[in-house]
Amino acid sequence: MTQSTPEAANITPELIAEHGLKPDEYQRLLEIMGHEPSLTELGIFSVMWSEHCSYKSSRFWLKQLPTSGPQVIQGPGENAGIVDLGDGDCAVFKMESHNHPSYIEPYQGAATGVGGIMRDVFTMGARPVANLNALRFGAPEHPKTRHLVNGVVAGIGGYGNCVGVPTVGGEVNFDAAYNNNILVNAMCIGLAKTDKIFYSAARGADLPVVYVGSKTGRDGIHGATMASAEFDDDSDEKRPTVQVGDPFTEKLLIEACLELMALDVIIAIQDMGAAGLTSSTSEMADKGGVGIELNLDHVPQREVGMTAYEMLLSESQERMLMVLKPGSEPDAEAVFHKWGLDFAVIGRTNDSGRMVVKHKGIIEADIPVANLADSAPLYERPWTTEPPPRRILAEWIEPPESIMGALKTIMAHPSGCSRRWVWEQYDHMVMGDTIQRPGGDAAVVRIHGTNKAIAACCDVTPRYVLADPAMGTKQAVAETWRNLTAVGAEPLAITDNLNYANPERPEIMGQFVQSIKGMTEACEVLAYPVVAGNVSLYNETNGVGIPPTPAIGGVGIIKDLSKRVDMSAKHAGNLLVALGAEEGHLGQTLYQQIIAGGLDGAPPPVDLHAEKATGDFVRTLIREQAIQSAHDISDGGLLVAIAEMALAGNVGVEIFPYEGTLPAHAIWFGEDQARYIIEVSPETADSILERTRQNSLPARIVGRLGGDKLSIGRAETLELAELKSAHEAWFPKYMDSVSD
Amino acid sequence: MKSTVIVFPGSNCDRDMKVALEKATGSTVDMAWHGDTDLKPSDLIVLPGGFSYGDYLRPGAMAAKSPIMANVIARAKSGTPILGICNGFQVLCETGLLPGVLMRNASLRYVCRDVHVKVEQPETPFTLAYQKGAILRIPVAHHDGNYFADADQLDRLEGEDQVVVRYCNEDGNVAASANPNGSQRNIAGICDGSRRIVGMMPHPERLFESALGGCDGLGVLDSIKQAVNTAVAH
Amino acid sequence: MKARIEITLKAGVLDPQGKAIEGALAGLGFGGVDEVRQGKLIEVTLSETDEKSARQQVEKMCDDLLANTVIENYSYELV
Amino acid sequence: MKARIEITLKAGVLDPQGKAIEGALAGLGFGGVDEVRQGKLIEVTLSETDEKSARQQVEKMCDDLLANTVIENYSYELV
Ligand SMILES: Nc1ncnc2c1ncn2[C@@H]1O[C@H](COP(=O)(O)OP(=O)(O)O)[C@@H](O)[C@H]1O
Ligand SMILES: [Mg+2]
Repeated sequence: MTQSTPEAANITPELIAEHGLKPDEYQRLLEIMGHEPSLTELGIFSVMWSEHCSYKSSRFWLKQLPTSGPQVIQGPGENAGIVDLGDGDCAVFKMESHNHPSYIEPYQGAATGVGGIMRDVFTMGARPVANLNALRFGAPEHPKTRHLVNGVVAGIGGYGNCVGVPTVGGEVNFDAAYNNNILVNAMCIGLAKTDKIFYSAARGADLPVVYVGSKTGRDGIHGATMASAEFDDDSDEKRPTVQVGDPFTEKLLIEACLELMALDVIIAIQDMGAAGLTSSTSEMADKGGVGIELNLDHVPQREVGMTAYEMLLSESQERMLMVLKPGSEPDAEAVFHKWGLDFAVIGRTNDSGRMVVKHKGIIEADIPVANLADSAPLYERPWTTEPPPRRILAEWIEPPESIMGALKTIMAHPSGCSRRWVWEQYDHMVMGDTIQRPGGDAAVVRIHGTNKAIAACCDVTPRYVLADPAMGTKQAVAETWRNLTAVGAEPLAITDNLNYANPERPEIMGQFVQSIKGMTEACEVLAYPVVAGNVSLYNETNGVGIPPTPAIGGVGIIKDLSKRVDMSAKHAGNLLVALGAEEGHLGQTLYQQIIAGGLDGAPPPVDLHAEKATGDFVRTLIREQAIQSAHDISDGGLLVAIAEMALAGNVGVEIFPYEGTLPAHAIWFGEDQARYIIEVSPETADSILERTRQNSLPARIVGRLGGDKLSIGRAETLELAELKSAHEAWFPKYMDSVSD
Repeated sequence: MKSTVIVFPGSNCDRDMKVALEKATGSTVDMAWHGDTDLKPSDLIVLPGGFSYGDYLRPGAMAAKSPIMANVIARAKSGTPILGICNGFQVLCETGLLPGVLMRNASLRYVCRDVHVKVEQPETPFTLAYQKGAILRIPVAHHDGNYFADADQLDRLEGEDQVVVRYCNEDGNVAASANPNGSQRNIAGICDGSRRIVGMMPHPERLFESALGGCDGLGVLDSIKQAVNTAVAH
Repeated sequence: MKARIEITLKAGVLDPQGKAIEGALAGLGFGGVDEVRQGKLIEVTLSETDEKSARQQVEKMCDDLLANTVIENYSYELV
Repeated sequence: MKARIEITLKAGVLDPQGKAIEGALAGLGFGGVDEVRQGKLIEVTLSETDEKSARQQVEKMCDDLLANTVIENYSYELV
């Protein structure tokens, strides 16, 4: 092949700025390259040094998170985190954002978010077995909200349902602060064998680099480059930067990859996510300490006349890159052809330490791999923080006219109503192992063919985090831990998805820093490390940013499925016991927001030691099969938690009047942390209460099951049927009123 | 006994069906690939749920034309019992083995939830373990389950007792409110004139153990066992 | 050669998508929309250059796969 | 008045349906099929009789609901 250099690109300051590189970053590039880059090289640096790929604002702080523990097989830094489940099984999981694309095109944005996170998981050799999603939308009244909810939910379902992986849980919030910046965070969990995990390090020279999956098109090549007309010949039609997902191909890709993995011919494998071919190639080379030479002539292409620049930056979906054992290409190709997928050898590894890209006989890029990764900019951005707001005393907050009236209002409100409309659009049962469907505290998915299961959930309460980022983030970690505990699981580890506004504003950076501190503390005390994560910054429009939203995905294990509970109240005559200290904290609660006129003050404080003691006690009772159901107390407080148990089990509750010294409404609606409700039979109640005393755990019998209504004394009653229709009504009614 | 599950690219309830069948019949199940041109002898064939070919074009359309289906159609004609669940039902309609077609749900939304169905035709190999009129709680999970046929065709189905299951309320009332997809006359499943070919939208294989939340689907599996044992004994 | 194939539902066949669009348009305040029907448009690029064989090919594709002739009609033009 | 609206994917946007149909046609032995793209055809019956207002109405319908203008183009004719 004759080799020549590409035409001089005329790298102007404008072009550099359009590629998102700051002048000093460009200087660093020049030092690494030793000469002016080609356009393709500029494009490569631009994507690799983007916030998204390089974590330049967050890396410094992320390093402080606790990431180890005896259960951890792989912490952050690979495609996904891995925890040990015993018996040679492990769980591979991660959560990732697809916020901006979902705002632009909700269906495809959300769908490709799901596809992307699944690829991160099966890249590592795991079969995806559960998807979850954490969604934040603007105010229901906002003109775009309904359209966005509709598209995002349909897109998540459309992708996951077709691939055949159950979507088993998640959360949904509405808040005007997300009007112009919705958040779509998708989580995937897969199962693998501990001796069959695949990594991305391409170790060894002269090995074939193989491209599989869909063809490359001009999808998602970024706006910066779109602005320059010279890259776009048919400029009469501005090319959409939106990617379209193809779940059918993803399903085939999963099956083909898992089939090939069983053949033991893969040395390294990496999905093509953000910055597609560029990041997958350079990451594989960097981690393996090798060089890679690519010949783009062999890349399967969907469109004619694609340039090297376009192919390297394309974000076409459903593609993977692999390094194979030499000689295994024909076997591998047979597998991919059986599944109807493209397969092409597009390069080889070498020991040059450089990423060299050829196209049509021209060397389009020649970059030292290590510098591309290690010399990426790293910022310790300035940050400021304010002292947390004062604690609101319950006495300052008006009681409601009626307790049951307030309960009904909260449970019928967009923030407190049932999310059934959402999860019924997700196939949550496919694969035949969903033990706890959506609607419980944590989803429970059996490990196929065994009597063990994983449990998973997603949580964060953005209003708490906005008021006090450290405490709010601590709370988010604790809430996932509690939700896992409430189904009888032993919490193992988390993935985070940190969504913030512009980090170049010191107060936003301060929120980020405080969140890291809160998360660190919670993970340490609970021995519940972070094994994977994702950061999404610049969620901001016209200077208005989102509230800090560190979504936490928790994963736990149930070693014996006969020893678990759900939250549905079971038998008339049984007693409900509330565990944990009652302080009547009303600041930043749903009660304050919905009934008392607006949010104010400090969020409920989290005592991690109390959290651990109470949770461990509940889990012990579940394992002893000593209780019939359990539910944690979260949004809406004690009364909402009781009502949820009653609705789930379709059994009424005679709730005992509160006789302590705090205002009653603070007891019913306070969102005190580290609390659970458990259902016990009358025969065992005394002994269980005795054990709470021995453990110095506050506990109180709050009601007796029976009948078909909720009541507190004579005056306060509410028919279950009435509450149920109020709780179920809002979502479908809202979505069906003037559809878009 | 031998049973076979056909796997199309995009099938995703194939494993669930295999597990359920193995549990029901106590023998291993063959998995036949869509591209195969020969099909081993089998006492019964199941077309599983999922999204064959992504449900692109029309659900079941491309699967109906895949190489293996020529064999399945031949077996059907020679009397082998065939069950199509969900996407499998759509495939059976597209091949013409069953009349009518499954259109997009009236809500235009995918629906995954437990529904109730009433068994109207217990004399098929897949429902004989149920009493006529039995009410089952069973999951559906589909985007295109809205059964359509013209009025004559529907009358013929009714007249020949080919409606196998119908959506109903918990108390057995066949009401519009119990219909998850807008299907004509609340039809959830039908059979052909020989009653050996059955298609239904609900997923019995998802509800055959209490760990999964119920056992009402077990009857379909018990029926299969009985039907096959009787057939083998003859 | 390119074939532009139009596939439409036969009269009398229920069209859930059309109906839903109709409802949505009314909800958005578009008055006077009497009926909406949704069909498919499929463009196939053929390497065939002879018009007659192209027609045969396209008709066979429609009959065999592209249209469900129990409920759908098709028409096409070559361009 | 009737509007016949055609909605097609913009050039360069992946068309998974078209791709799958292409594969299926090849599998059925149709050689020489180079590319398949799938679009929508929507027929709306309007009570509007004035052509100019009908055009305005149809364009607004397409922009607001019928087409996803991020990835789709539309065209229409009145009949
Ligand atoms: N987007 C969603 N997808 C699937 N399930 C969801 C979604 N949002 C909420 N859910 C389910 O609804 C139930 C209630 O959610 P939430 O109130 O957030 O629970 P918790 O208070 O226990 O954290 C949970 O089972 C959750 O998994
Ligand atoms: Mg909970």
